[in-house]
Amino acid sequence: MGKRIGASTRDLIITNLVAIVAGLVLSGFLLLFLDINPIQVYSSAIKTLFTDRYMAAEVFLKATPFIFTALAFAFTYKANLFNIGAQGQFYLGSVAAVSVSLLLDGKIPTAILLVVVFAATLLAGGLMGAGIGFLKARYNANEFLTSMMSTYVALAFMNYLLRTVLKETKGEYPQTDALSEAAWIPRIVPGTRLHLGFVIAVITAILIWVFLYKTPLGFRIRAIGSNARAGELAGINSRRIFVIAFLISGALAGAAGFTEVNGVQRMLIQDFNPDLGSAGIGIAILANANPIGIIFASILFGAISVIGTMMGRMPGINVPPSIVSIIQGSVMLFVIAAYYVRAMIGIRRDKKRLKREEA
Amino acid sequence: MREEIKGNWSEIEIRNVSKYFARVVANKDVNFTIRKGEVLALLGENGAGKSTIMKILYGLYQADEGSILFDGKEERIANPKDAMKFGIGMIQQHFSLVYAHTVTENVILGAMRGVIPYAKAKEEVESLASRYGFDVDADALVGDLDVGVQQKVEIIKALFKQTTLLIMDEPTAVLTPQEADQLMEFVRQFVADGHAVVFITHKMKEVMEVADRIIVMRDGRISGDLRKEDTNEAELSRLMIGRDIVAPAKVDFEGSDHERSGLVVKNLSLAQGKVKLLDDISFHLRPGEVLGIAGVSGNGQEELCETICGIRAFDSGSVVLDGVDLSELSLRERIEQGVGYVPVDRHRDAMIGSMSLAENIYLKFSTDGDWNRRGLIDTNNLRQKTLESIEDFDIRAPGPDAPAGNLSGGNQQKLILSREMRLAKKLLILNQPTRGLDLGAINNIHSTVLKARAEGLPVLLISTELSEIFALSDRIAVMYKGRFMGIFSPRELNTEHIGLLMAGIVPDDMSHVAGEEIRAEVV
Amino acid sequence: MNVAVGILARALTMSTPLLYGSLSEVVAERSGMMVTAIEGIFLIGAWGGFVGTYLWGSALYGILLAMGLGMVIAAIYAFVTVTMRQHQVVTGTALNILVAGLCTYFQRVLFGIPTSPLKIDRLPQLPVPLLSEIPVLGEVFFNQNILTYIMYAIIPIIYFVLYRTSAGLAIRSTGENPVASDVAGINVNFVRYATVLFSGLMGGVAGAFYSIGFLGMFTAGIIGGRGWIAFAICFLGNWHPFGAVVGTLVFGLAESISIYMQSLGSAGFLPNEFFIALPYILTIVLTVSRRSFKVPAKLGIPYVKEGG
Amino acid sequence: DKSKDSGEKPDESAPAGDKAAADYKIVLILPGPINDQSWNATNYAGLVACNEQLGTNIEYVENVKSSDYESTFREYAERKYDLVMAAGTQFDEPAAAVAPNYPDTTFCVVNGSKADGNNVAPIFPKEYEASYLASVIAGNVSENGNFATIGGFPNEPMEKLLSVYEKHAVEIATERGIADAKATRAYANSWDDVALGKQMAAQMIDNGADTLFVYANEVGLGSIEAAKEKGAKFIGFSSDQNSVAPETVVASVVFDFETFYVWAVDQYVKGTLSGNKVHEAGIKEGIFKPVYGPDISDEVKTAVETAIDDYKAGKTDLSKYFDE
Ligand SMILES: Nc1ncnc2c1ncn2[C@@H]1O[C@H](COP(=O)(O)OP(=O)(O)OP(=O)(O)O)[C@@H](O)[C@H]1O
Ligand SMILES: Nc1ncnc2c1ncn2[C@@H]1O[C@H](COP(=O)(O)OP(=O)(O)OP(=O)(O)O)[C@@H](O)[C@H]1O
Ligand SMILES: [Mg+2]
Ligand SMILES: [Mg+2]
Repeated sequence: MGKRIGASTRDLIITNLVAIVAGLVLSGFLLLFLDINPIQVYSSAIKTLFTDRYMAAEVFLKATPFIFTALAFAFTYKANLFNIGAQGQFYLGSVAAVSVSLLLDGKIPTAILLVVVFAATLLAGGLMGAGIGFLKARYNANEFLTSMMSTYVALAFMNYLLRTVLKETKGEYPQTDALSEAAWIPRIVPGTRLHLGFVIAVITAILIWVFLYKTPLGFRIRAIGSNARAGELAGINSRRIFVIAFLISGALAGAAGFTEVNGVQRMLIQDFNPDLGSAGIGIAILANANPIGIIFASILFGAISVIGTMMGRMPGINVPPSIVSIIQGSVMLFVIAAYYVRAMIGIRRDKKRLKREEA
Repeated sequence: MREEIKGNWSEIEIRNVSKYFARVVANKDVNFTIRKGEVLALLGENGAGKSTIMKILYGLYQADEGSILFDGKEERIANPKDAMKFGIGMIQQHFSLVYAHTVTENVILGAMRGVIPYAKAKEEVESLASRYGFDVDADALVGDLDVGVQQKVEIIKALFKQTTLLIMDEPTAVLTPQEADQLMEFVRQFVADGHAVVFITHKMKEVMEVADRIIVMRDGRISGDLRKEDTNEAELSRLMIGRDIVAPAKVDFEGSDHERSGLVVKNLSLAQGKVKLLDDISFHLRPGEVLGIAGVSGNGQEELCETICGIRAFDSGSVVLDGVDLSELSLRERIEQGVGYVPVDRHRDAMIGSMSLAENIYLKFSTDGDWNRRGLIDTNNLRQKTLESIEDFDIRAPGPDAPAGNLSGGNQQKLILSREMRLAKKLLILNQPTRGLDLGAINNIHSTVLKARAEGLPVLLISTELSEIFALSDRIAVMYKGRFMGIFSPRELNTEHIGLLMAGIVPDDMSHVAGEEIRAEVV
Repeated sequence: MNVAVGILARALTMSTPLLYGSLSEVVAERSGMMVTAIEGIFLIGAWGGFVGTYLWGSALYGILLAMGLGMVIAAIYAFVTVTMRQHQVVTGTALNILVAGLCTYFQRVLFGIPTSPLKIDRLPQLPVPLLSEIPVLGEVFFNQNILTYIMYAIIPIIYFVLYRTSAGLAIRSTGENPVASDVAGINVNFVRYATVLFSGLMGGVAGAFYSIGFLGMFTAGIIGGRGWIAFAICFLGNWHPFGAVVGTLVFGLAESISIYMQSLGSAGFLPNEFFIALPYILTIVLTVSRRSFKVPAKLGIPYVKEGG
Repeated sequence: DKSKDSGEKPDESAPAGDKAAADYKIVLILPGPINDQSWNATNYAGLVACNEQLGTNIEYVENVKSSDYESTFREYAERKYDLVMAAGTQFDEPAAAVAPNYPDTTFCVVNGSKADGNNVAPIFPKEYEASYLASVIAGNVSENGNFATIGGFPNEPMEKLLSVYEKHAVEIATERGIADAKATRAYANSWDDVALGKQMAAQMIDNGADTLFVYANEVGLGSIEAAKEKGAKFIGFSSDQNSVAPETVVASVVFDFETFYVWAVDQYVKGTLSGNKVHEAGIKEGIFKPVYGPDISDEVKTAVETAIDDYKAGKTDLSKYFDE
């Protein structure tokens, strides 16, 4: 038995590595169409990643919101629900972050302010999530659709606020005033942009793991997710689980608003981080929806995005930015395929053993 | 348009076929012959590999080794389409019907090409049905039909494709004895027309009744290939099981001297639209007593269990357990009160295959303070309790952390029973607890039921297996269309009586018995 | 009057690609396959339509290329979800990201960095003689381009195939109970590949409608979530071709009215953003208020034939 | 002029003017892909013009996301770039945040309007001057005096330029004797939804407009299609849109970003692109150029010429057209 677990962990690592490399190779191959030498750009970008502290820190900076949106998707996924509206919940979280920060900064100490802002983002995202969960619980509304549509509504709502009450005092552009330094999340590595939000994200991921696997409520969420009817017959109220799971999921996505607004952007502007939601889905899948795995998968996606950025800045080469989507999409696709390959390897191994025993 | 069929072979030989699933050898070196004009019975315990070998013949699975020969000529059957070309039809163990479609649509599925002449197809379906005396409405939605009728739809489906070899995988499992007799009649008639039938079952009686030849399987291998005239039930049983089984002994119920009053159900009714799912049911189940409920499945047994457990609400009547009115309690509160329930479909209703044994035990205790510590699951304690269950119930499993889905059906059932026994302080409800299990597991579960009874627990036992009902029950009720046909002492009943009652007919010689018994029950 | 006719005509025009998309989604979902790559298929269709027309000078080539590329994406999707039995939502997400990158990337590979848009001739408006003279209706229904007219034909054809032929029965049964199909000698994977590829073909045309039929150019934001709208309409239309038609028209109309309100500028009494969000709010409301959905029983569930 | 500027504000970052143009490390930061066929492509063309005409070696980085504005500025400043340009007002804040730490680098936001710092030197095309020229054409070519405008998103420069256009066009139409001349404005709330641009414009034409003016990047491309289909007139803006639909786009007012960029970078090389100041360019600097289609009469062309001359001579005050 122990041996088999060893083998399957090895399969997991090897197949996923192969998948990631395959994604990079495929994307690199496309660079040849623009007469760009993929080996050269990859190696120089990766080298910078290991030598330039600022760029290395950027990887973790990028990973921070990914961790939150990936957790958001993974959390409902555990309850066999689909929250594909993390983008919208993130927007509402951002609106909450910027509003509360602007309202309170300078009035209360930074530490308290940040706690309040963090709570506000959890609440904003969480309420939106809970609304989707409620529609599912009460009206059996397909959460896949409602969460998808809700993102567009949240976006319109954010744009409305940016154009009206949240508009900068200068009144020129649909964006808010910049937050004062008192509302910034402290940086943790001097000379880089990396801020405490990353640590918060990692801790959150660990807490979510503990919650899912070690607490009764987490257990009930997984139970409903694995076999809703059996869970219900065991006395678990699945409707309540829908609402709770979506509430937490939404809160997690909202938290990304906190790290992005108070940690990175320090203001809210239109068309802000438009790909966090879909990247979160990819990362969650890459990590098999495991909260701890999400930390690493997010760092990988952070690295892909930083590598893409660096490749786009190489003087005289300027790899087109679309390469980032291509790398992300193909890595995701290969990782998905790796699930199948692993299952096949497992079956084949079992069968071989069986035939050997039989003979 | 219809497909051409070339079903004029006279024998099929299955030669040295082996089939490996990832962790199971389903078939190993299987050899036998199927002949036209013969009923071949395939007998074996659960997991013996009966379905698998026939699915290989039907093209649903591919054999890892071996070959299939038609009149000595090897042929490849890559999919059911190939099988159909040879006139092979198969009725699956679990029906393969589309519930949302009509009978006609189900019958013609895969049998016609191009634009479908619905009116003509319907006529054909009706004429086939009447030829074999089946009462089936061609326009009905299959999902609305009784299982017995669904069975007939499956047969018509096969006949429509001009089947010359009909494989029936445990066809009687859901039928009343009378319906089963009708089916046997059909089988004889069909074979008399020069066709062949393979009849899969684990019921010895049916084998002796209908088979010409019997193949016995055990652990994926052939353990016997016999003519019916040359064998008997004892020999078959030995070939099938390979070891001796001692049935648990049972003492007669002597009334209870417990202070608790048990379960009192009065005038319980539940309707869905115009259909009465439960029709004025009353009984009193005393502590330490087993009340067996016989009947064809789908006659309200599941609804009865579920209303008592709180999974569904009922329309009128009352359910009182030890003086507590259950209708005021939620499902969860009833579990906390000590109502244990083993539902009929364990995969759907009772366990979570992807979770571990321990988590499956915990499933019904997640709100119980004794199982949690400081807001977290008390894992040490849970592990301990799971090990106890494994020990006490003889669950064959790698350990408490193995996924429950990897256990065999019997062991899964023992796991569930161990959990329900743990929580059943006041009442245990069992809905077909041994369905599809092999004799070893059945025996184990029967012992557990009798132990619960001895400990003074009231036990409501639902089963379609009459032998089980008779072996365990202190009293027997027969359910038909949501109604109790009466509550009887096992001594008052014989199989023929019960068969008629299950079909909704009160036998002339016992109508007064039934009436008295019911009246006596209403407290 | 003129304004109303315009609103209706535009609603119908904008409904055309949505209907191609939602009808194809109906067919695929009836076989159990949600084509969640639809957004990407639309996009690559728009791109292929543009490229084919631009490079080879004829809209016909554009449409053919759009169909071909749509089917390529659909084939990848089917391979991963049917053969590899992986999750449909997740696979679609990956493909949509990938396609977005690929279209932008190859647009640059092929056309470099033009400052003003590369234009192609739009499909002409083809007023149907006589019919287009009918007041209001004529202008709305019979002064459209060829893709819209083809759509008129496709609606009854899809209905007929789905409900009157053996192929349709096989598709519907496969979505309800693949085991029944399998046992009846129908190749479940074949059916699912076929419907997904059909979806790719139709989705490709839908995408091409935006570039060739409507705008005469390609930009990266050309689809902007409209694939998802088609996807949603399939749900709202209860997985029925006629339901999809009604759903599409309702949606097209909502969008058209929303644009009308926005076009009034400051005259609108509600904020612009409300009208922008209106179609999405409407979808949510419909999802909630719709009492009984007839979801194909095995929608989104891979068919495992032999298991381990 | 040069000495006067630097005399007033001693400016360390302003280059001494002794290096060759090719030796300056200059980068242009773009918020979108350079092949977007609109804003980014236009700016990119300015870069190419500088490299060709001034001999500079300007690099670029494209598609920079808002969360990376600041880090991108910082990165190039760290790498000791002399001039960091960025295309779009949205770069104002991040430039202001980064600039104080890197006094040796000059930050130049194109379309920027925030100039706090010795090394912050935004350049700003007075777009409302361009829309003023457009309004001269529109006011004269409209038949019914019903003008429609569409903006990408509402913001102050956008509102200003649309106001100037609308009010002046209506004014001319009224002078021409169209009593009920009017203008309607809508916002697409998008820069890139082409299909939306087309639908919206079609709706506005149905509502009665006969002359369209759209400033919303790709959205405008869709609007041209609508005008073409419905036979309305379209005044092209920012780029030469006449070629897109020669019959429909009767004229364009082109932002000559090549001239604009060369003008700005040349100032930098000469040492006159000083900080603490918004370097505005407009009609006077010759960065707005009318391009006429075949249907524009000579009278209209003359009217535009007169408007340009009057403006240069300081005879025109556009602030009266601004909304308060
Ligand atoms: N698709 C499958 N994947 C993996 N294992 C399977 C599969 N189908 C059957 N098995 C296993 O193969 C063995 C033989 O199964 P089979 O269904 O043929 O038994 P059976 O004799 O029909 O039993 P029953 O009486 O329960 O129907 C069992 O151990 C079963 O678990
Ligand atoms: N169709 C299938 N696909 C995958 N695994 C299967 C399948 N059928 C059975 N198995 C697996 O085979 C193993 C043995 O179960 P098996 O079917 O032999 O139990 P059983 O005693 O026949 O009970 P049941 O009453 O459920 O048929 C389990 O791990 C089960 O999950
Ligand atoms: Mg079995
Ligand atoms: Mg079987």
